[in-house]
Amino acid sequence: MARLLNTKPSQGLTIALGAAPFIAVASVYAFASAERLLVNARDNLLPSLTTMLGGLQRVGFEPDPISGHLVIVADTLASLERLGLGLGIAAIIGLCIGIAVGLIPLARATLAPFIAVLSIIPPITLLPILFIAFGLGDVSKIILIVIGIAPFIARDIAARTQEIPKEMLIKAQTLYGSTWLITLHIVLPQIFPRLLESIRLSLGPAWLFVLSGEAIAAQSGLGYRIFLVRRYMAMDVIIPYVIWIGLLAFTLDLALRWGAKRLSPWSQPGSTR
Amino acid sequence: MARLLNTKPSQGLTIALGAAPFIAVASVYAFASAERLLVNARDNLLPSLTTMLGGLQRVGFEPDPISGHLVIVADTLASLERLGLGLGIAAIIGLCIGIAVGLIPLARATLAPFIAVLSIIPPITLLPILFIAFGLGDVSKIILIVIGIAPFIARDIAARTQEIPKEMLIKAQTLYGSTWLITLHIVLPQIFPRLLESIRLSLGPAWLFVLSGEAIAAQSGLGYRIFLVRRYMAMDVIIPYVIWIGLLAFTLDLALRWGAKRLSPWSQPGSTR
Amino acid sequence: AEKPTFKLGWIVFTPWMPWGYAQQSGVLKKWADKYNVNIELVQLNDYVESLNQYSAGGLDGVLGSIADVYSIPVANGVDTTIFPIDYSNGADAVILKGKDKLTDIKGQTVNLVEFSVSHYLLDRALETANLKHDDVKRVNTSDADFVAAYKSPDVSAIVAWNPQVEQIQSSGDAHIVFDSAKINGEIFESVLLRTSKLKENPDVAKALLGAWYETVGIINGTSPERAGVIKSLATASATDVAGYEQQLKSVVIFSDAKAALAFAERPETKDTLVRVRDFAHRYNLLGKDVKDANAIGIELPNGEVVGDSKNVLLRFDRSVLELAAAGKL
Amino acid sequence: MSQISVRNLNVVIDGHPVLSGVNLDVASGEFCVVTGPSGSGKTTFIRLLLSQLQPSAGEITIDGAPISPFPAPDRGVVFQDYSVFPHKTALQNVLVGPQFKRSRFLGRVFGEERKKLIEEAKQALVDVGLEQAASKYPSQLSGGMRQRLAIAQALISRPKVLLLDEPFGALDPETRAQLHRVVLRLWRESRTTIVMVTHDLAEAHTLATRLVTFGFAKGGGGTITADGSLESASAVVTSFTNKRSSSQTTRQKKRKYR
Amino acid sequence: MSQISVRNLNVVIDGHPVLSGVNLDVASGEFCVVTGPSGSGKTTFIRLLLSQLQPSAGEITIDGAPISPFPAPDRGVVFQDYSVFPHKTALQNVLVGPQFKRSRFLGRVFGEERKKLIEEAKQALVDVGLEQAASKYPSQLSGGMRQRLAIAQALISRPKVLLLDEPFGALDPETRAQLHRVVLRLWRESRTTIVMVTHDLAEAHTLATRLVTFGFAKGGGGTITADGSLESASAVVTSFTNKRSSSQTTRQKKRKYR
Ligand SMILES: Nc1ncnc2c1ncn2[C@@H]1O[C@H](COP(=O)(O)OP(=O)(O)OP(=O)(O)O)[C@@H](O)[C@H]1O
Ligand SMILES: Nc1ncnc2c1ncn2[C@@H]1O[C@H](COP(=O)(O)OP(=O)(O)OP(=O)(O)O)[C@@H](O)[C@H]1O
Ligand SMILES: [Mg+2]
Ligand SMILES: [Mg+2]
Repeated sequence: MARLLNTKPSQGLTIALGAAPFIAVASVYAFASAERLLVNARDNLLPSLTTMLGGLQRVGFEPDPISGHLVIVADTLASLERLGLGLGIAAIIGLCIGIAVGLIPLARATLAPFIAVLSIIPPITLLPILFIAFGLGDVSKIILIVIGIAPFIARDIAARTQEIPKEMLIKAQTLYGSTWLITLHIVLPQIFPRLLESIRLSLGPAWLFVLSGEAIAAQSGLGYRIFLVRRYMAMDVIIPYVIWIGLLAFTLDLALRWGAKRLSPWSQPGSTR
Repeated sequence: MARLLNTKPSQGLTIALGAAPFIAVASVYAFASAERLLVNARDNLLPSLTTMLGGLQRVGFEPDPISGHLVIVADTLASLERLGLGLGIAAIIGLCIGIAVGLIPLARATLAPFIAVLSIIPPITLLPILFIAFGLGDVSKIILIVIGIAPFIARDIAARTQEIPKEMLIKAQTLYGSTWLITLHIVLPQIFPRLLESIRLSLGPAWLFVLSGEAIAAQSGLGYRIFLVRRYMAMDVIIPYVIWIGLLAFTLDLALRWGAKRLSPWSQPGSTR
Repeated sequence: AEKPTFKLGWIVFTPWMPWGYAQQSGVLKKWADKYNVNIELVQLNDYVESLNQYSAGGLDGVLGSIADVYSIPVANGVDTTIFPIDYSNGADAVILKGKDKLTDIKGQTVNLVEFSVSHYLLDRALETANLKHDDVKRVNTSDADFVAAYKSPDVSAIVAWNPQVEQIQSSGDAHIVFDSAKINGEIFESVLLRTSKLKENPDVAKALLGAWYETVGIINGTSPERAGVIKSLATASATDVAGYEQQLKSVVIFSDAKAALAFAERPETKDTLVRVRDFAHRYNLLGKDVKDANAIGIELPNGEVVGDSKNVLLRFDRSVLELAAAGKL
Repeated sequence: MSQISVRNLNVVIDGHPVLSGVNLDVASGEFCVVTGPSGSGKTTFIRLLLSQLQPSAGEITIDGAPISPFPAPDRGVVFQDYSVFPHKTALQNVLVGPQFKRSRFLGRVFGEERKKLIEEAKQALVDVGLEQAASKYPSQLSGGMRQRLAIAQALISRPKVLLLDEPFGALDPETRAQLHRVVLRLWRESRTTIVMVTHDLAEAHTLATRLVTFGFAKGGGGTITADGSLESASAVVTSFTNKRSSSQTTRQKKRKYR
Repeated sequence: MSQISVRNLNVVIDGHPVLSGVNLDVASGEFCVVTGPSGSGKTTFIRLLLSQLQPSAGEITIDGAPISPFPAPDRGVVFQDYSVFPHKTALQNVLVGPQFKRSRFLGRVFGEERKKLIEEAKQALVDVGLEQAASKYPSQLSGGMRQRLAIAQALISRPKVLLLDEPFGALDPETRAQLHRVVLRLWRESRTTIVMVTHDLAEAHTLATRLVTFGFAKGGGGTITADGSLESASAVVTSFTNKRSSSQTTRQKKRKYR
């Protein structure tokens, strides 16, 4: 009469159980794919593993005849550059505004309502205005990410800044702290790990914005490729690309987690269970 | 020699400061619009207020000649229905999986890695498969929202469930608590307010998914309309629609906040400052 | 017996708007009942997705332009029968900003939907100007955003279709340097039906075409009810009556089956199909393993097959059109 | 009110011995106070008694039968924190055990039965002096009131054994004294066997009928180093008081800095 | 070491009187302990002295000059919690004041000057017995060590006045006693004027050269009800000890339930 609540799987079982859903999905896929290919061997919606490997081979290992680059490498670099710049700028803006809003009552009064509204409006709908203001190039795409992400980061950082105990700010002022010095030495270092956490949380939407921006006008990028090959429904390229995006996102996520931990050695007390 | 950190604006100033960015944006818009219209009176990128009122009049006050409905009302109802169903299903799935993962070690071992991966993959890229699997109707659009949101909610709920002190679960077991009774009476009521919070946080992405789904296949809905008139760059309809979406989102946000507070009278201690 | 149900996908596009009207006015239902079938009209908002859904089996029929018909469903191995319904006569255009000669396009970056009819039109334009296909750079651009894209300062050349072309033209500095009227009939649109479905139940085509010609009769005719129909089509395309009339001028919708049949049987149609096939082959749209442009067979109305006659995947159907032409539907 | 037997208990966690060779017999109805330096395994011992943890070796029996391998209603417990459910009022908190016991699916009884249970629960609240606070949430109670509630909640299910791990550790001296009176009265009335961990020697003196002191075994790990008279314990306790005080507060304060 | 004058202080918050007519003169170098029941405005009084709050009426002067309208280095402070910066090591915490004072833009000095400051800071750590913990983060220190650090951090900036609001409220008796010795020594050496709030009468007896007791004014709001001898205060304190203990712990515990 074991109780579910208390039943802990062994390490081996943990790995097996963790793998199970992936295997299940892969099996369902393989089954559905085989089914469809039986009916129409040229069907592209659920390509077989071989076909996907072929697609991956085409984009990942054969250089593009025109540019000489590997397609997937060029696409990844283009997308990561947009993502990186967009997230970077959004993070800086979000950090500055967030700290100002969290720390300075005047800034809070001025910006808090505006950011709240801004964070609600789906930025995709304003794309035409972005295009005309910033052109069709990478600038618009990066600004799309910034507009989409920065309000969220700013709100999160502002909330965290407000969580800093008042006592600490008072104490700092009794130790010759000016608003500037307090921001620099007391608030920033405590908030910084949270910024990484906040970026981590907005990775999902950021990818969405990168893909949406690239879908609308681009010459390279993971989103570009996906929407381009969608024209001939080349799921043998799309599915590896999606898995690849998942892997990239996962790696970024891990890196940010690790970074946040490294940046705040002081927040991990010795060895509590 | 006032210090910025300590300078609190009066109530009147707070309102004035809060309004300022909105007024600034409106002014910049009015100015840019007038500028563009001077150069080309037929320009429709930044329509004048009158033109927008005209657009709003067309979609909001003249019934559609064919259906007899007001366009904006029909669109709003269609989108809200998709949003509501999508969020509702995502919330239920997220809640169930989240509690299971948070509470039951076996469920955690099985599902945690899978959900982590699932939450990373941008669901938009899988739309063609969704459409084939679930048809071109509302089902696909709702499933898009569910796939996009449920993993996030599940992870959030799982994390909150794990935050419930072990002591509390032990105590419950010493009081005749089975896994089921503990879930029902100890975990659920404590987690429920967090569920609303979690839904609130995913409203932004949820709207994005609604709009994306409608952009590809629909006969009505706010996203459908925006993408339909985008071919003509009818910003006189798009801008009022965007503002309207913003208002709707804002209202939902407020309602969920209020709901979360109402649902947990026990979490608000008397009157601490 | 159970009535067979048949799903036809369509999108908002000038010459295709009558389908929506046929459904709303009950004309479609009338014809469907006559042939004892259910016809479900599914509106999509994204053209490529509508063809993808047809290819993947989510739809039994769809509307499409010939280059896309070849490069999407046919290339995916879906045996398709087509019934031409209209052709573009100026609705698709190559537009330059500030320049007015086609040869000025050399060296420019062109915004367009890659591998679509626009791409086909661009290649045809380059050929007529004796330019090479890679004398221009191409940027894939979403059709929903053509108008905004054109207004952005870094766009100087664009290939688009209506209603976007008209919107772009209103900017003043836009010059149409090439359009579909110059390649008469090469960009034609059809109703696509799965050949297998059609064989199962040929009545579906009869019902569809019956409803279509009845509706088109009003639009291409002069009857008093035309004004009302046009008004509702304009509203559904999110424009006004004048705008929609203007758009209609840039396309030719076949008023009856006779015209459609005549169009299909012109010798130029074969040339068009060969060009479309070569276009798809040039950009590898058939997939990496198709090395030969002739791998897929196209059966012309007269029974002649272009390409591999053992692998016919695209065909015209005379029989229903002939019935319709004879007024026997 | 039952007899506890602990035989040759050993606990090894991550290769480190935490408890070594613990043997103890607690007579039925005894008030057994456990004390000892920080890290000597007192909390681990309570966890074993609760079946929150399985021993690496050894056996625990209550009234001769081995205890069930997971927390069960025969062993009630009060921790220093989190012993009451924050989302339930005081009355609802006390009702948890009786309702769970009677309704295994809904966890809720109705009608006459409910009325009877509420009467009983109200009496339990009166017993700990909380009759006025029946409809208050824990967050509206003081720390002392909360611990009294936790005790009422545990006792209403009539456990054979009541386990207390530093139940009054977070309270100030006056509140403690008041709670000692309540606990002693309840213990005398119910005659439940009690095992309670504390660092406070005065508390031990006030409450214990039996004082067990944990210390460190030769091979590492905590074990029982003194047992029985209150006097023998006091020397040991005084000697480690100074040492433990700082680590003890570190643990309490860490929560805030997390 | 400076003289504090408080004249006719009144504080009204949200229409409710919180302090009414507080008058007090503290001589230079005095160790003034403030005590009184919960809600009598002791913390509010400290906030006023800090300029964290502006009085509705009345005036506070230090050495004859009105205090600046915001917290400033002439008035050091140690709170019960959050008085040290969690992201800085003990040494860095002590360095905050001196570095901020000398470098108004970077908040950091270099070279010889830095070496000198570090020497000074290390001495300050020695003074409070934290020389071993210089490179530890607050989360790695015990509660008592943390409060000693906070005191060193405040004193190194040589404030005219040191304000302490229940600085040892969260510590256990032994740690408290140890800190009393440290504080008394530092106070004797620096001769800073100290105003300290406490609920612990023994603490007040150990430390105070002056004992001020807050109570409630007729019209509502807290005010000074006794001043001067230690004996006069003790009666008052004992009378409210019982009452306050529960509300005091409620406040401490709330944090955990939030
Ligand atoms: N889950 C665990 N993982 C690793 N070590 C553990 C675990 N639980 C307990 N320990 C170790 O076992 C020893 C005993 O811990 P325990 O908490 O039982 O001591 P205690 O006597 O209750 O101390 P205190 O007086 O501080 O409460 C400690 O050294 C502790 O670090
Ligand atoms: N910001 C505020 N808003 C409203 N009321 C306040 C505020 N600050 C203090 N008060 C009220 O003023 C009174 C005095 O509070 P204060 O914290 O100064 O008391 P105290 O003597 O420090 O009490 P304790 O011993 O509990 O610390 C209380 O009734 C409190 O509710
Ligand atoms: Mg312990
Ligand atoms: Mg106070």
